Amino acid sequence: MDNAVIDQAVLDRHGIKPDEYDKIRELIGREPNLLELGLFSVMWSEHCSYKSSRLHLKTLPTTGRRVVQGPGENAGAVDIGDGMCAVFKIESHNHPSFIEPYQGAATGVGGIIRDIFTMGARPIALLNALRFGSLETPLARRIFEGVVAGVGGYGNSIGIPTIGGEIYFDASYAGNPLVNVLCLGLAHKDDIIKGAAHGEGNPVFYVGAKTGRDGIHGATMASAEFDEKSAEKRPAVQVGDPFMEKLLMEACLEVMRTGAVLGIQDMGAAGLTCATSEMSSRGGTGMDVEVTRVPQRETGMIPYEIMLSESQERMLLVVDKGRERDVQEVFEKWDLHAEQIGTVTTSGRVRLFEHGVLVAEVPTKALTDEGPLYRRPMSEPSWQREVQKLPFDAIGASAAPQVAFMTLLASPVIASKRWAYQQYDHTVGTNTIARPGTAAGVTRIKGSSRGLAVSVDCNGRFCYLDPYRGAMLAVAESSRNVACVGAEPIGGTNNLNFGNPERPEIMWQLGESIRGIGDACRALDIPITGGNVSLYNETEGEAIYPTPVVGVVGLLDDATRTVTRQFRTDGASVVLLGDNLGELGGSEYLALMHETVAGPAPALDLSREQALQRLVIRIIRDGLIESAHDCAEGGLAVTLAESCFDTAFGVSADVKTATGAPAAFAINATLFGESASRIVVSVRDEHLNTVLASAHSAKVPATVIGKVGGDRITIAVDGARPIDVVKSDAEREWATSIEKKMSRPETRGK
Amino acid sequence: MKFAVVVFPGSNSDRDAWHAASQVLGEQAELVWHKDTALSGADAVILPGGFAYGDYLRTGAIARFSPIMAAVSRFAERGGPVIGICNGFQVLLEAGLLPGAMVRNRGIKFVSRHVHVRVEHSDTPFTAACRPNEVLELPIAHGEGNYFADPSTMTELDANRQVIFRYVTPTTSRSRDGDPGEGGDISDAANPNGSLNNIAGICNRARNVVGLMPHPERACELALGSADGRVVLQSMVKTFTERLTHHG
Amino acid sequence: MKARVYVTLKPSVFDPQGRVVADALTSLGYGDVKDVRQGKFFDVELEGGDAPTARQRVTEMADKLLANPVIESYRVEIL
Amino acid sequence: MKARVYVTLKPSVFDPQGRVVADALTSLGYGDVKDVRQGKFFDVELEGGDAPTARQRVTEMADKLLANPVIESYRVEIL
Ligand SMILES: Nc1ncnc2c1ncn2[C@@H]1O[C@H](COP(=O)(O)OP(=O)(O)O)[C@@H](O)[C@H]1O
Ligand SMILES: [Mg+2]
Repeated sequence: MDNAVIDQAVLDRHGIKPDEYDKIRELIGREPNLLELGLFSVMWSEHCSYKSSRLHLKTLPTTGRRVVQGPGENAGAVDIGDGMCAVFKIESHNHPSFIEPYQGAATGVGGIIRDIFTMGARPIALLNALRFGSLETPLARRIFEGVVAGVGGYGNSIGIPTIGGEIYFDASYAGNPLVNVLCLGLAHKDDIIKGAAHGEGNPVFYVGAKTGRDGIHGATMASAEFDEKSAEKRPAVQVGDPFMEKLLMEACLEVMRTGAVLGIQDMGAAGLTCATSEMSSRGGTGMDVEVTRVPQRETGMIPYEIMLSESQERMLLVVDKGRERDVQEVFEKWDLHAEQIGTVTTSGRVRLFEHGVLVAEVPTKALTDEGPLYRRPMSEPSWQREVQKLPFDAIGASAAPQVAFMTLLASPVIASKRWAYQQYDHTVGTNTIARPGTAAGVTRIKGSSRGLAVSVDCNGRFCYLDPYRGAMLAVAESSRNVACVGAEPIGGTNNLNFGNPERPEIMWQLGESIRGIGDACRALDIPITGGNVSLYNETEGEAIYPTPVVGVVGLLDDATRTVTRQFRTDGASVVLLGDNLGELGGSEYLALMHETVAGPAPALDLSREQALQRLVIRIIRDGLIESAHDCAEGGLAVTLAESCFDTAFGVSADVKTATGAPAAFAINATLFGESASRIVVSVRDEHLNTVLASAHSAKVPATVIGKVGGDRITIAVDGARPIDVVKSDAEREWATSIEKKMSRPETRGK
Repeated sequence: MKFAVVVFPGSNSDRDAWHAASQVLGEQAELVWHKDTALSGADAVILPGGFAYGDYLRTGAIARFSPIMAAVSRFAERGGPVIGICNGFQVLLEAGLLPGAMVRNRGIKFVSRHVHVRVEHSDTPFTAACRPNEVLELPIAHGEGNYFADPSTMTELDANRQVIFRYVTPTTSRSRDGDPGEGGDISDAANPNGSLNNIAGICNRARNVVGLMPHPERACELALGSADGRVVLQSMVKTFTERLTHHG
Repeated sequence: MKARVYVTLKPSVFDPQGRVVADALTSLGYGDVKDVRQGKFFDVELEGGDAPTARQRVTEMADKLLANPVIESYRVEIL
Repeated sequence: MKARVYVTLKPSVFDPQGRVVADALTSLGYGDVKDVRQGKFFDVELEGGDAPTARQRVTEMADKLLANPVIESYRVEIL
């Protein structure tokens, strides 16, 4: 294949730009052969090289007193005391989930789990952030159905509890669903192991599933000479094997304890190519690999296919020479077979052999570090300022508050997500303190009093209206949710889901969002330890809402000192922490009742946000409050209702009219406005004064707005009673809305 | 007493059972690898939840061939108490240590939530500490918990009082605090998976082998939402200590 | 040698998957669907051997592993 | 009228179920098992109708619901 001509067509199919090709020739000092071109094409792809986003990602705050591992490894790690680390990362599997929802989501879960145990950490929790088109469309329902089943099918089988997540439905995701999965793991600080290849002559082992033609990018494979060889038999769809992953996870964690493993990495994106080059690059070494030694599932596979395959559930290990046996034994115990496919060298090159014949030779750094880096042009979209205006006079009459209230509760964006999370095992592991749907995910750490809280959040609508502030709001909300269970935010990760970065306005959204995440994380003191970027999420030039999903991990000193959104005591006072500003911009109310997505995103003052979060963490630790729930989609009214759901209580509240909207909309703005930095807590009488006093000294506005009790939800605004419903009626709307929609007939047809 | 918790390659609630027995109840507990052939002096055996061999075929179908299962059968034949939880129940069915079989859940979806089960008989080593008709709130997490047996087997199960747990409606009063917690009624709505006659758990004729789909070992601490499952493990301890006092 | 083992739920056993498919088909407008039953099959490829031995061995595999006699019945076919 | 729809994974789509069954059979002593692939089938019972219409309708159902064209292929048989 060396003599295969590399013409423009071949370059196009490999997605390599002319200047990139020149750089390749310069780096290796000659014309690459097709195999070498393949290596560059996957390692220099957007997904692996971050060529469009890297310059921006560099601006994120990645250090802090607790940070043990920042971006650059398979996952980030933060110190949580007692010599332990929380290891976590988020990954997307958006496009595969559109092609084949079940397998796409399942293999997405598999990939991020490997990233975590690759670090020497035992995965203890999963969360997911999902985006679909409107549930009124069969396509969205079909994808939603498949994705949820796939997420559950994989995680349940391995026995990692799914303890939280978030789901939005919006037309902008109709052709580009988002599946972002966060995995949290636990490791002893000293057990953390890196994905680096050290020590000349050390053997390189392959273990796990056999390599097939799965996931080899169709376009890069379409080259003429392959077509005859293996025409129809090249599906891009990867199929997950959770049982194999479970064996790999247990075996790898066990083999790492032998001390015979010097470096380990999973084969995810770009498979063997990425694992061999990244490991030797990190170790400042090189690697010789005999590709025919790679266990193969299909016949007639050529080196190109073997190196680019994205078959799932495969790991690469560098073993301390002389200790091969120790490693083999552990794998055999788990009915796995580790195959030596190569050795570590000092050549600084990845050299591939086929039956001893050198078929490719590339400097490792050329693949991993010298890739193209783009400062792509950015420009604010022409329509940006326009959509930030909220033309109250042009959106029709203000809706009847109670009708709006019931409609909002039934909106899939707000309604209970139990249809989804009841398909996820959240009790396995016996560490899950807060059940899904009641708070941020909270998991205790056995053998210590501590616990970890995790939340993933992003309101894409806000990011569409204002990517900078929207991203800050995402950080603030994720961190706020973690604070609402009493945990101190200690680290963050993020998954940047955007359209085509070659379009200046998309690149602008990306740049602004990263700037927003950076500023918010600096202000709230949350180091970013890793993340993922998913670009080109668009169909027919229609991009998704900019969706920078933010995951924040928080630490609880006492895992039992936590609260949920649920009221607990009859007659307790309901207190609103923060200001009710009545901002309707980008609200679910506007989208639902006025088919309008416009207006300024809610204001955010990060110092006030931090004061609020610190306050709520303190009063939860001091056992002063019964429940805490932040105000998000649907505003104060929905937050009050949700605080009653899954409890025996109703609520009666009376609030002042917010001034953020014109008189005609004042009441709905008061009830449904989505201002940031607000938390509704419930407090027993004996603690009320203490709570109000702490709020006062923390300079956090605190207003007693009502009492827990009764069997109705009654919300008055300056005496008038816009909302007065039987709680069980409201709860039924909220609880059953999604399953009602999902019980409709489905077809596979798009 | 000493619990043996069998570990199949795809077990995922093995550590949960171990934790409940050793850390919560303070008894001895040992993880026993499925390739082992002896139970090393265990007084009770727990087959834990999980997906023993991935269970793509039929849940528990492959696990029954594991070397340890021979030892488990012998232990059971000699009257030793064996409990199969979730996947463990499925393994016991496939191994023929309990009658019947599991079919996919009625709704074909995996179901993970808390349910209420009524203790039908307290004369097994796993319910000895329960009050008559006590109702327990326990988590379930399975895709194949839809219990089936042919009519003649069903008649036998009833005749021999072998149905030990049934899915029932929630009780008004939480089961553990004083009140017997009646009000837990059998209804289709209370049946999470379509099991015949709301069956959540059964025992063998000798009553020393019990299988159930819900996870008592995941409900032994209030911090986890329910401690109702603790009574199941406590029953084993109770039975064991009583045996000792009788024979000793 | 290649053999196929068909495994079906016994008629007396309720088939949740078949039911769900039947319901879906009906609500998709196929009112003439009276019933759907789902089954599975295994294509087993054997090293060498002749048809009779293959049949006998694969039947053994079905008895031992592939089918559960309590709820399923099976049929072996040599391809 | 009764029709059967056979659904199989496309040739080079990985089949974990088959893999695990093959491994199990091997460790049960069937060393001569080279490979196992698992498939499923649906027996669809239709109200009246003749063979040609049945085939055409059931093929439609397979396209719409029974098979996943991305990873599976199917074959319709009139019983
Ligand atoms: N949005 C982001 N913010 C911070 N770090 C990121 C982001 N996206 C990717 N990274 C970091 O870049 C490195 C490479 O990412 P990735 O290729 O996804 O790793 P892997 O191949 O293990 O999934 C990782 O350390 C990841 O944490
Ligand atoms: Mg990865």
